[in-house]
Amino acid sequence: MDFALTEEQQMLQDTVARLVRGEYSFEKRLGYSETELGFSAEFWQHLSELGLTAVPFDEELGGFGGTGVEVQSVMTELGRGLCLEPYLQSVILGGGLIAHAGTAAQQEHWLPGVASGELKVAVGLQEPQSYYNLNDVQTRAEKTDAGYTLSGRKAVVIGGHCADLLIVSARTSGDERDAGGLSLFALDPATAGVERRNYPTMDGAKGCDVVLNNVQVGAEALLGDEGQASAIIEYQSGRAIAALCAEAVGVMEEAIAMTLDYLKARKQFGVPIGQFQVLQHRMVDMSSELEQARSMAILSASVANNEQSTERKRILAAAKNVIGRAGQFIAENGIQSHGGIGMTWEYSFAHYAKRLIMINHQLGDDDHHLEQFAGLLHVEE
Amino acid sequence: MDFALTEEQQMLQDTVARLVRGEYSFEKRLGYSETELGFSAEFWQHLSELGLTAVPFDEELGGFGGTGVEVQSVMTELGRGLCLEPYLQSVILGGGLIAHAGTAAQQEHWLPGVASGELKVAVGLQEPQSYYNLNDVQTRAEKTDAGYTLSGRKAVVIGGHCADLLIVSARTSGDERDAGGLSLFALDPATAGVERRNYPTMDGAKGCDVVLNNVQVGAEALLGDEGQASAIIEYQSGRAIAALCAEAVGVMEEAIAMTLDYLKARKQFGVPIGQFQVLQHRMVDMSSELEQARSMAILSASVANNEQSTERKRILAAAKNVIGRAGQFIAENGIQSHGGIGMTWEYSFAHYAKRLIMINHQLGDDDHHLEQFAGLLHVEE
Amino acid sequence: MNINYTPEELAFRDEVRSFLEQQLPADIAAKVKGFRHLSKEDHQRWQRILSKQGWYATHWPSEYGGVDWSPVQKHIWDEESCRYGVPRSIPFGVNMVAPVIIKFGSEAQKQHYLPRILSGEDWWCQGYSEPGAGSDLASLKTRAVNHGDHYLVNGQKTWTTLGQHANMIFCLVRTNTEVKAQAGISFLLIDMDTPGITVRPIRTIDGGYEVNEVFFEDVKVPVENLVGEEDKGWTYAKYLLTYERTGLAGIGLSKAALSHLKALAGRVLKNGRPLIEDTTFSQRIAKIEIDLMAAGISNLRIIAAVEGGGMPGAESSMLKVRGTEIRQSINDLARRAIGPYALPFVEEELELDYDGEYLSDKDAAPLAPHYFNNRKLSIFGGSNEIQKNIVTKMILGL
Amino acid sequence: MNINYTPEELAFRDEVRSFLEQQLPADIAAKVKGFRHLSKEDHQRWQRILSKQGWYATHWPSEYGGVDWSPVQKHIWDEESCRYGVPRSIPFGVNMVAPVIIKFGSEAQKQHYLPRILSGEDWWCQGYSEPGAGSDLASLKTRAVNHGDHYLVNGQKTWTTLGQHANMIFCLVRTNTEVKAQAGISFLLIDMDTPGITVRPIRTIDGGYEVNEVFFEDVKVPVENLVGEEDKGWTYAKYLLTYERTGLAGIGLSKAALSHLKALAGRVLKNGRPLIEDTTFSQRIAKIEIDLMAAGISNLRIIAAVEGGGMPGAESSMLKVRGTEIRQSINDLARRAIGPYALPFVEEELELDYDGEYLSDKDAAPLAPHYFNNRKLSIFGGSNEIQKNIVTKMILGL
Repeated sequence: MDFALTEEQQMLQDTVARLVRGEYSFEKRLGYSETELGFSAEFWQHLSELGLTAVPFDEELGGFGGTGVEVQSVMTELGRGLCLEPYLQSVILGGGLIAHAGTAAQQEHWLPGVASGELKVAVGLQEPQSYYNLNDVQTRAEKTDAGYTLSGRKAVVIGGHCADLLIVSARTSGDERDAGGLSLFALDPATAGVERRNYPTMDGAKGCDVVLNNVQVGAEALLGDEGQASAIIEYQSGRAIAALCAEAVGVMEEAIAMTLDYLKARKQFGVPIGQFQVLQHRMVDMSSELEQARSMAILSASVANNEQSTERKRILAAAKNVIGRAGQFIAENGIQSHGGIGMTWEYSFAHYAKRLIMINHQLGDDDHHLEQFAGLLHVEE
Repeated sequence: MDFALTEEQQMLQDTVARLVRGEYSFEKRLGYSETELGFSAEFWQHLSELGLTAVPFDEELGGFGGTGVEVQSVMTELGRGLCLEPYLQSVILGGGLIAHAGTAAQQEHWLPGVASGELKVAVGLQEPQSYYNLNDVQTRAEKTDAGYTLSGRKAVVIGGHCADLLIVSARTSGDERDAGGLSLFALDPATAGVERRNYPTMDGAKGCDVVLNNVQVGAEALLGDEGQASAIIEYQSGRAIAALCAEAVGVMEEAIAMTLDYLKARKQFGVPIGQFQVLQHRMVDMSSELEQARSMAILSASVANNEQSTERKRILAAAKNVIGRAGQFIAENGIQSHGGIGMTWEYSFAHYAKRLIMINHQLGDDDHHLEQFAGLLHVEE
Repeated sequence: MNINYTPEELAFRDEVRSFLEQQLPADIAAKVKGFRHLSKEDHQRWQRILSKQGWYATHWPSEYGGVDWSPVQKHIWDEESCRYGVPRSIPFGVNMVAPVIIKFGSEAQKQHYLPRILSGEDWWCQGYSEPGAGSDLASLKTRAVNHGDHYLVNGQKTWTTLGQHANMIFCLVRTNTEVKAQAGISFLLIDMDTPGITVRPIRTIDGGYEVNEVFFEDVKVPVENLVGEEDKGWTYAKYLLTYERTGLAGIGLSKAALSHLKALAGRVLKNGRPLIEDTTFSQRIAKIEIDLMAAGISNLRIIAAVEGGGMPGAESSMLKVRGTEIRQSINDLARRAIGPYALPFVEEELELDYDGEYLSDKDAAPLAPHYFNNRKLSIFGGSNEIQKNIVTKMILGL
Repeated sequence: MNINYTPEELAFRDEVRSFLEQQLPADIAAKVKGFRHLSKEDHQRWQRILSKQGWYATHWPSEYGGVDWSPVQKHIWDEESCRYGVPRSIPFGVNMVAPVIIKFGSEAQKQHYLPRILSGEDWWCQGYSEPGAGSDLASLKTRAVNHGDHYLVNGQKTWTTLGQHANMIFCLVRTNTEVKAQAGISFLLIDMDTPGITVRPIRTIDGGYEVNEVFFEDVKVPVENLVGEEDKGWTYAKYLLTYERTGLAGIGLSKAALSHLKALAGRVLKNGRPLIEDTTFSQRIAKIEIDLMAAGISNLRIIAAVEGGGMPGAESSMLKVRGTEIRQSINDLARRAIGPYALPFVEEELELDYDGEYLSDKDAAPLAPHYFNNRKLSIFGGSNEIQKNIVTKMILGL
């Protein structure tokens, strides 16, 4: 039993940390967020040059062969800087789906680009009616002679506004919420019939809803076996959850450090507000939430790449639940401890708070994962 | 709109308050609790002599014609003294069921005794498997030539150990959890086949489980129309809930006053512990819970005797939910504020805490009533 | 004890309802109910309607054009306003500076300012808070030096709500540095067009602009703009703070927000069924609705006590804390209700005159911004921690 | 990073498991798992088994008969003990006074007391707290006056856990009133049979007897029973308090309690279905199980840090708070799970040798008493408020 990073893992994390510290000041981030791209192309390229976009991929694909722990190291530091680049969407989730479901040819075609950061993937698994149930898919893929015709709408595709490749789930058979009958398709967003409605997000990133109007794709667009995508989606979303938990811990650590500094520096009625016992104990409660979140980020990273099992499902649901609750607790109490200043756009805390709340809206909120976990309770008995 | 008591109501409350203060010191209560009867026969008689046991009954029955508000006044003061007498069980619930469901003859037969306190009624509506669903009844009443044969088991009948009359629910038709098919029977506990397993309760009172082994009762034991008892039980339990809420408020007020005194008197590290901001704010939170509870006790008292309606059901479910949560909050945080002393038998606070927790186990806990309320949500829309 | 309204009160409620049904512009009500931004013009339009009805100045004596409502009537007005979607009143003129002028101002100030407030000619804002002094008002640093016929004001105010719309500001300024903190403060009325004043909007967490910084650089303020006596401003400020203590809990607003939430949860689907039928979510709603029901009665109890001549005490501060927590919880649930659609920040849909296709539910766009914006409820107007300190003093006396 | 046990650690776990499977008396385990009272004899019987195995003194150097386990091994022992239902160790002798004697005691004291602790001949209790001084130990008033060959002790101790079984007590007493609070305290070992000592059991909220008051009236204690130097007792007491800081969170006990709860909720019916299938209740369980999962990893992280030579810091106090809250929540749910049957206080069913018919579920009777009794978890051993104060100092440095 050993919770320390290996020397190599520590070096990796230090590399990302240095990069973020150097290039991702809060002011710069506000600027990146306001560009059309919505992030820093330069920073993305630096991540690529240092091999960081290749971390989770196999070595034969130019990758680093990184496990959940390496991904955790990268994501935590990206979280610390509130980085806007599509690491989670493209590298973890997009790359993960291709590596998991793709044929050898598909992998060779796309993965080197994903690993090098040149090909940005966005993933559309949600729909307007799906809430957080990724099996709730109305988008249909009808078989044609040449391939498939896709029709439907994918909701809140983060990074979709600038993606070079879209991966979407669609129903090739089955009823609306059946696990069976789901398939994955990879397509060029420039394909005729693909419409994107772009928007910024509450936490400073960008995304889109994707409308598919009789989109014709070839048979080579099918990713994985027809109708078998549900388990793959669940597995890869699980990897993404672990990564998101790691990001969240980075965000929380910064938010807590900022609040601590504020309590020491800010005076009211002649004393630092950190002298007030109620604020002290609240700070302890926030730190304790962070400890819980850290533990679950570690645990989820350690099972992220394991074979699917009830235990892996339980841990990932638990982790996302803890992260969601801890994130909201830290965001809300951090604002409260800061007072008005914590609610201004120009002070970074507000943006950390927003990211924490929004993480709870990605890949299922705390209620959703509590339900998932509760549904697996009897298995333990 | 006027929340003040009328002069008459205030006099009533003062009368009970004086009686409790005079005869129900904490030390005496410990003594009453340890007797076989489990309460003070003398105090019960004094309640009767002052007409207090007659409060909710019609004037023609020797009653006072009191509404929910008068009952509230009595119950709050009884709560303040942690009084052990069967006022809720016999006067409110037992008397209420007879007055509601009984024929004129039955009413004349029993109610004067209930109103004078001479006839102590206990009510058995729960069963071992019923949790808090009073329609979940397995006890069967089979029709015979002479009346009915009752078989089954009624659970946690508070006051049943010393009752002169038992009222129980039994199924004359229908499946286990059907609302239809429930009937009420009033019987002498000395009837052949009635077995009682007596016990003290956590909060110092006494009760029993009642086993009915082929108990033969006459047709006159049937209270109300055969198979129609469910609505009556629900209505009268609602009145009892309002009364229980009023009692709980009395308990909470004492618990909070005691905690306040303790915070002022008790010193640690050289200052009264009430100087610690965390304990101060906790005290405020406890007081705020009490305010919520008070409001719901008032509201539930004001609808207790109204005609049944969705709004009455909503209010009573809401009230019991608030009381349950507030009671637990005040009990647990009161103990915590007291430290070890709050956990000793010889100091009264522990007994107030126990009563508050146990009130949540009577007539449905906060979860049960939250479910009930949530089930009525759409009606509002 | 009677928790129902009297026939007279019911008649008043009918009058309020029929006024609102007839006079409240539908576009304004829709914005209010959907948590969308109101323009300055929206506020002014509505104020003119209210003034015409004689119902604008609900806290003034009738001799100055106010309306003489009882606490219960005020409460009925408040409840119905929230239910129908009346814009929140901008209190700085009508409910804050006006009562101070009425109580402590000169005859000339009364005659000049009060009619302009009633007519909407002046839009007031408040210059109390300063950077580095949030709830600790007495430590303020903005200086006003008496030069005989004018004060020269230098300093900075912050958190000035809707200062971007205002042409007048009332300020607490330090006129004496020799005495202890609270004793050297004066209460000044300042024209925002005076040279040397700069207003800088503060963008808030939700992306909106609602509060401002106001900078004063050698601003000349005529001495007749002093209210009452020099160095006595703290007394007037305290009067203002205790002037109106009911209604802070926002019970009516929470009821409106809860209705909105329930309607929303009836439209959003989860596993093909309305979210409001989901056990977890419906219980979350139920818990808040129950808390609100209790808080509503607590509110009525306070109002009845005030109606009976009492002063609201600790209960009022406790209710402020409870009420803001409830409203924040409702905002939280509304944001949760839209699931993944909490992420998109669709600024154009925040405006009611948006006539494009909605990205998702028609009410979705403002929900996440509104949630973030309303974190202020437990901070501004005396933070919940300060409220609890106040209650502590009252009930513990320590 | 590797969150799994090493092969050596797994082998040790197997050894522990096979020992417990073979040696732990089934009647004792059943009492522990069902939260039933253990008799003095139960404790002593189990202690003899442990001593024979050489696993009784897990915190002593091996030269005194202790077992030299690593932090991870101790953790494994703790986890497995809880899982199998090992009685909680009564720490006053083996884990509290013994380390102090080993570190600060005389050679004679070591030779006399340590073997008697190992063999179970002596049952120790603790004389620290006094009425009016809970978490504020330094204000203690029990006096010990040095009369050359003996001290004369007068005063009162309280909260003395299982003092009714003890024949020895270690006490903090005031030997010097001239110096400031902490400087005049000494550490005495006192035979409970000495004339002048009276033990009065304190009945607790759950109806049980677990703690006592101990009165000292002119009790003569030989000077050789002083540990270390006179007036230096505070140093030894502090050493003892910091001696063992892992395991306080009771993670293993919570896991056992959670298993017990889930089994119970699988038997109790609600609307004809097992309670564990009820949405509301299963989510209540799930939330606690999740919190416990996270706290369990936090515990392992602290243990790994200690194994690596580190000292547990703020994390340890935070985990103590979290761990006790979790356990109290589980106790709360167990009490809730039995619904109306939380009311009956069926004292006879608290004893395992009860052979009558159970009133309801076989495990029901102890649940409400256990819930009330465990409110102590957040009070004793440094209340959760004190723990948070400690953490504040560490992380805020204010």
